[in-house]
Amino acid sequence: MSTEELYQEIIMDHAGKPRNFVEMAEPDAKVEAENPMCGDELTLFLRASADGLRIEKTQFTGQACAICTASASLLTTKIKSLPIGEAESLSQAFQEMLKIPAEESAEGSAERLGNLQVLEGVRKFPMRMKCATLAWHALDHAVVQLREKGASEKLTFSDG
Amino acid sequence: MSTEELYQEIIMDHAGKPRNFVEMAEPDAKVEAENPMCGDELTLFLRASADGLRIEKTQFTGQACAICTASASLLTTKIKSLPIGEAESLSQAFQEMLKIPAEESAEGSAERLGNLQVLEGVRKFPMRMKCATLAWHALDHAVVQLREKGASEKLTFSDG
Amino acid sequence: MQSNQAKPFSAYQLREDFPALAQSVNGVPLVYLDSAATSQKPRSVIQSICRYYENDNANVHRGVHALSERATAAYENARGRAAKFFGAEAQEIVFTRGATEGVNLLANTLKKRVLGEGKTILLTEMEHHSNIVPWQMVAQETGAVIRYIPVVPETGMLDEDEAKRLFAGGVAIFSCTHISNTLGTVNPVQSLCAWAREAGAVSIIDAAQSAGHRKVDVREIGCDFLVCSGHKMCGPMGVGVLYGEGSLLQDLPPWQGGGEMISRVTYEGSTWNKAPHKFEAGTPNVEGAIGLHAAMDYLDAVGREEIRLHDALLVREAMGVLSSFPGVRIFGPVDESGEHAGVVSFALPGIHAHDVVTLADSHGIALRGGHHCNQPLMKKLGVPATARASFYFYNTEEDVEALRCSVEKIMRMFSKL
Amino acid sequence: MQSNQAKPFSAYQLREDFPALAQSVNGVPLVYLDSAATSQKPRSVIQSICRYYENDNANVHRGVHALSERATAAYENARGRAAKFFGAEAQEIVFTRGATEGVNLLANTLKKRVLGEGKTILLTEMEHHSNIVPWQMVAQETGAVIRYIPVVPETGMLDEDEAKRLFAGGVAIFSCTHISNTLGTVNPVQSLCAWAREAGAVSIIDAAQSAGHRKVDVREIGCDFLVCSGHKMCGPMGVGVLYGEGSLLQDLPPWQGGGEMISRVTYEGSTWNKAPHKFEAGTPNVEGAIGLHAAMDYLDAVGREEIRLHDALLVREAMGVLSSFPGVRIFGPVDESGEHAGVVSFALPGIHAHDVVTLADSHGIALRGGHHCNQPLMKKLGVPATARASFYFYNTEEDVEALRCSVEKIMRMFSKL
Ligand SMILES: Cc1ncc(COP(=O)(O)O)c(C=O)c1O
Ligand SMILES: Cc1ncc(COP(=O)(O)O)c(C=O)c1O
Repeated sequence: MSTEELYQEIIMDHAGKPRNFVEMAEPDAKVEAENPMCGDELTLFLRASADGLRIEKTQFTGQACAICTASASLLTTKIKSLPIGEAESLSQAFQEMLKIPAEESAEGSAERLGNLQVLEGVRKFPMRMKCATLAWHALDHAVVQLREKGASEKLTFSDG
Repeated sequence: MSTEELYQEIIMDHAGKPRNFVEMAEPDAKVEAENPMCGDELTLFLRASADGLRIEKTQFTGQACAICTASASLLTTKIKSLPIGEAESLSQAFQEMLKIPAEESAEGSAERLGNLQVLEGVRKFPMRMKCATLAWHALDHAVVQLREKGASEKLTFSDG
Repeated sequence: MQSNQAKPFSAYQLREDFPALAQSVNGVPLVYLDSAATSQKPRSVIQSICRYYENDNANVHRGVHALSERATAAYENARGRAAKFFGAEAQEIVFTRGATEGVNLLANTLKKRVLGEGKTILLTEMEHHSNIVPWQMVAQETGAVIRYIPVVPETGMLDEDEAKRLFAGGVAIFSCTHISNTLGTVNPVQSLCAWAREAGAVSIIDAAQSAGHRKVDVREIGCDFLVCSGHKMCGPMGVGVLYGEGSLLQDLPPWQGGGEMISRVTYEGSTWNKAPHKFEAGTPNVEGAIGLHAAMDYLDAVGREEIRLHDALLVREAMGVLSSFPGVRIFGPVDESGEHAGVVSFALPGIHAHDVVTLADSHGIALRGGHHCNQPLMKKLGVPATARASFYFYNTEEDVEALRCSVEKIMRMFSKL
Repeated sequence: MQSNQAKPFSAYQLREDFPALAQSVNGVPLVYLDSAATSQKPRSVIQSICRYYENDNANVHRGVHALSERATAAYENARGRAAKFFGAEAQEIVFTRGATEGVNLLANTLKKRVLGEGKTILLTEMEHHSNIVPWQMVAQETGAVIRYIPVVPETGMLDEDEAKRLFAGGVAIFSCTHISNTLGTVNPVQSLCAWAREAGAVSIIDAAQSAGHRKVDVREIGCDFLVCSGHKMCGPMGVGVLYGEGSLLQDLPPWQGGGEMISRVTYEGSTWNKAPHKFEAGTPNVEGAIGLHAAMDYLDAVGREEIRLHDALLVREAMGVLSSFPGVRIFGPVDESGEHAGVVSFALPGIHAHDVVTLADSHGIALRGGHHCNQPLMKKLGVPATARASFYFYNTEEDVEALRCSVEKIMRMFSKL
């Protein structure tokens, strides 16, 4: 895949018009994540359903590159109203996709990932990996917060 | 010159049977010199003439390699009864000989150096230079002592 | 040379000496605009390394056999060459791993001589992390305080009035970059060192960005210490130079302990060798010194003043090209008020630097994007990161044109958003 | 392999891989018996360096463009390779300049964690200066005391009873060489580290002489830290490895400050990256890591156990040859009571080591003469210096024969005295 293909329309679309890109008042979970190496910064907000079992709403804000912004935007659309456990396993599947060639990945993961697969091309750009995963790392922590009814967190993902 | 030529008879002779190799009681100058890098250690003793203008006697002791021992032994035979200033300039001429090719050296220095020229071959062995010059460095300091009627000294000549 | 025109040396011809420049990446010819991160190496440097390992490789100083004598002579010749390169004496030259190690050595030895509670370390806001963090560490240890000469964001230059005021407040150590790796600013190091001297401060110049790009003479600059990295001046990685003025260097305590740097060791305690050996503990990077020797020969053959002028020519063209795009922000000195070295940072409107760099890479262009090891300056400039193009004598006007095409394509892609 | 016979790999064939071995010095073929000082480099290592500079040279970690990605991948692959070589994990491997820098890093970081007034640093009497001097420096700074496990002069081995007694007295840091570069002694590092663990001490192994000569597995040894130098194991100069056990390494404070080792820098203060990057300030020696990678591949292809056996075979022959001359003194383990690595120090009767080495050089033989960076041990052995022959897999029985001839000539020359 060429780099310009990586920046394909769906990514440019989400990067240019990120979905759910607004601060959430009184979230159930809030994670600020930054990658000081490249300057990406975002904050992820989650609202749980009344029964606490599903993710009702996801929003984010921040300043980041196209890959990071698109990945976060896609995330918010994909995990909406998912059971917490499924959001977690989707995150895992997504992060695996960036490590393992498609043909080696678990069966059915392609369907599950859907349009998240547009980010697969990042695998060829190890230095951009953290851009693609930053929102998902934040999600992993936010989910733990939901479960533990924890406070908000500030995370720094550095090189290494 | 081959290395075995460097170790020519005159050096082997002085190294095997060093001249004036005995401690001096109540010397007018005494310098202990060592080169910790190779383990050479020697002590040089000078006695001045009654008028203080000449070097009456020179002796040395120590434990050192053949080059160092021979150089010290030759030194004691060469500077015997020299005026202090001449001993100094001989030391300078000797040290120069180890740095500058013979054809470039000052006129007349060859005659002055005499059999000290057997050590010229050390020039090809930069790492052994300090072995050949240790006694002469000690002499330079001992002469200053004679002039200043100073106390004995302990010197360390290290790498560099 | 009085004229501001580059002497007609041919970058096209010099490029031929650099095997790495003759490749394609992503199916297009490589345009290497990242020499401020590390320079490419001429064949003569690569060959000097091979020749060393194929013929003379041995440990130095302690050996008497032929190979060891050759290796020692080559290593010490490299020291002499570096001394000549910087207008110093051989015993004033310490080989380090690079500029970063040089600053760490200075911070950790000078702290014992001149730092203490309330003493001032004066830096500038445009320092590379390697000229900030070591000072923060020793400041914390000693109770010294760090002050920064401000950068004027509009011009990318130091605020000289503020600098004078800060010197007047008392300074123990002054450490400053010669050329900013982010802004391209060329600092007035001669005046700054004079002010430091008046203030009784020890002065240190970080020549990482200048040593390979212009004449750097320590006596002319008037600094007490200077550091640089071989890999940014056509030399190999893992070697750098620390210059220290004769008696000042001699008076510093040692930093690392080990072989070479000692005179006499007993189980109870040790005494030190003389400078520069006192500061070179352990087996040195002989290969690195030899490669750097070849690099300095190469740079002097090209001509350091010619390199400076060629850098300036290309950077001026690049700034012209970049500023022709609407909304592009260019950092550092932009007009004739300040000299702009061959490094230019820029931001395309609404496009993150990492996207710029990834897309430029797909066009064969090697740029750097990020904070350039100067996070606090980024904050001051109000950007998360910049894209940076840096030029060297092997770059050509075609490279600038390639940059223009690439920026145009990137702008067009993002304009559809 | 159970047998004590070297597997029939051919040193004659392996020699062909080493360009430097195919030369004459002083008109006679070179016999290189100084691998304990630095090893020669196989063609594959030299080529890996050239290839790097001709194709992939770039600064690492911070770059997004193709060359930088390749350089970063190659650098991090080398880290992974080193981890595999030593039985560790990649994040436990720090690249240093060499063993000396490794010890300095440990001394200067561990001092903040475990040293203080009256704390004990336990070394042995056979340590290299680089494993003595850094400890003396931090002992002086912290008020810690240094104790030494004695060497039994007759056998060249550590006094184990005394070692146990010393451990029982309380030890904060234990640092010990795996193989003595002077005596050839192979220390029982596994037991020593177990005793250190029982005593609650941090254990450090100096593997400078062992890493390229036998299998060295950090989990088997049970050490907390281990250091070595690339140049003694067929790798380039200017690179070495520091291993640190996962959480112990992670918990150490940083030592040098600069790029790469930080997470977030502000003008007011900074936070650190994770290990191993926390300990690699500045541009690393990428070339060195890549060359070391090639060296480790080469060593594993030869077979580390085979190297150990070949070393042992040659050293046994050499000891036999040397002891056939009257009055020759051989240091280190001589009989079956202790393993003798491929390093043998000796003294010819009434002949200074430097004369031996200069004369051997004239016969084409590269020996080392001096204190071998172990002055206090020399004093204990009662000699100003020794001559040393050290063997590697590219040495042959002919080399031992050449040594015999040379010693014979030297003895004859001096017998005329
Ligand atoms: C046992 C031992 N430790 C440490 C060192 C120091 O290694 P380097 O000089 O490569 O730092 C050496 C080699 O000189 C050695 O033999
Ligand atoms: C201005 C400046 N100082 C210091 C450094 C650090 O150099 P190194 O990483 O080679 O130690 C750099 C390069 O990264 C630099 O640009």
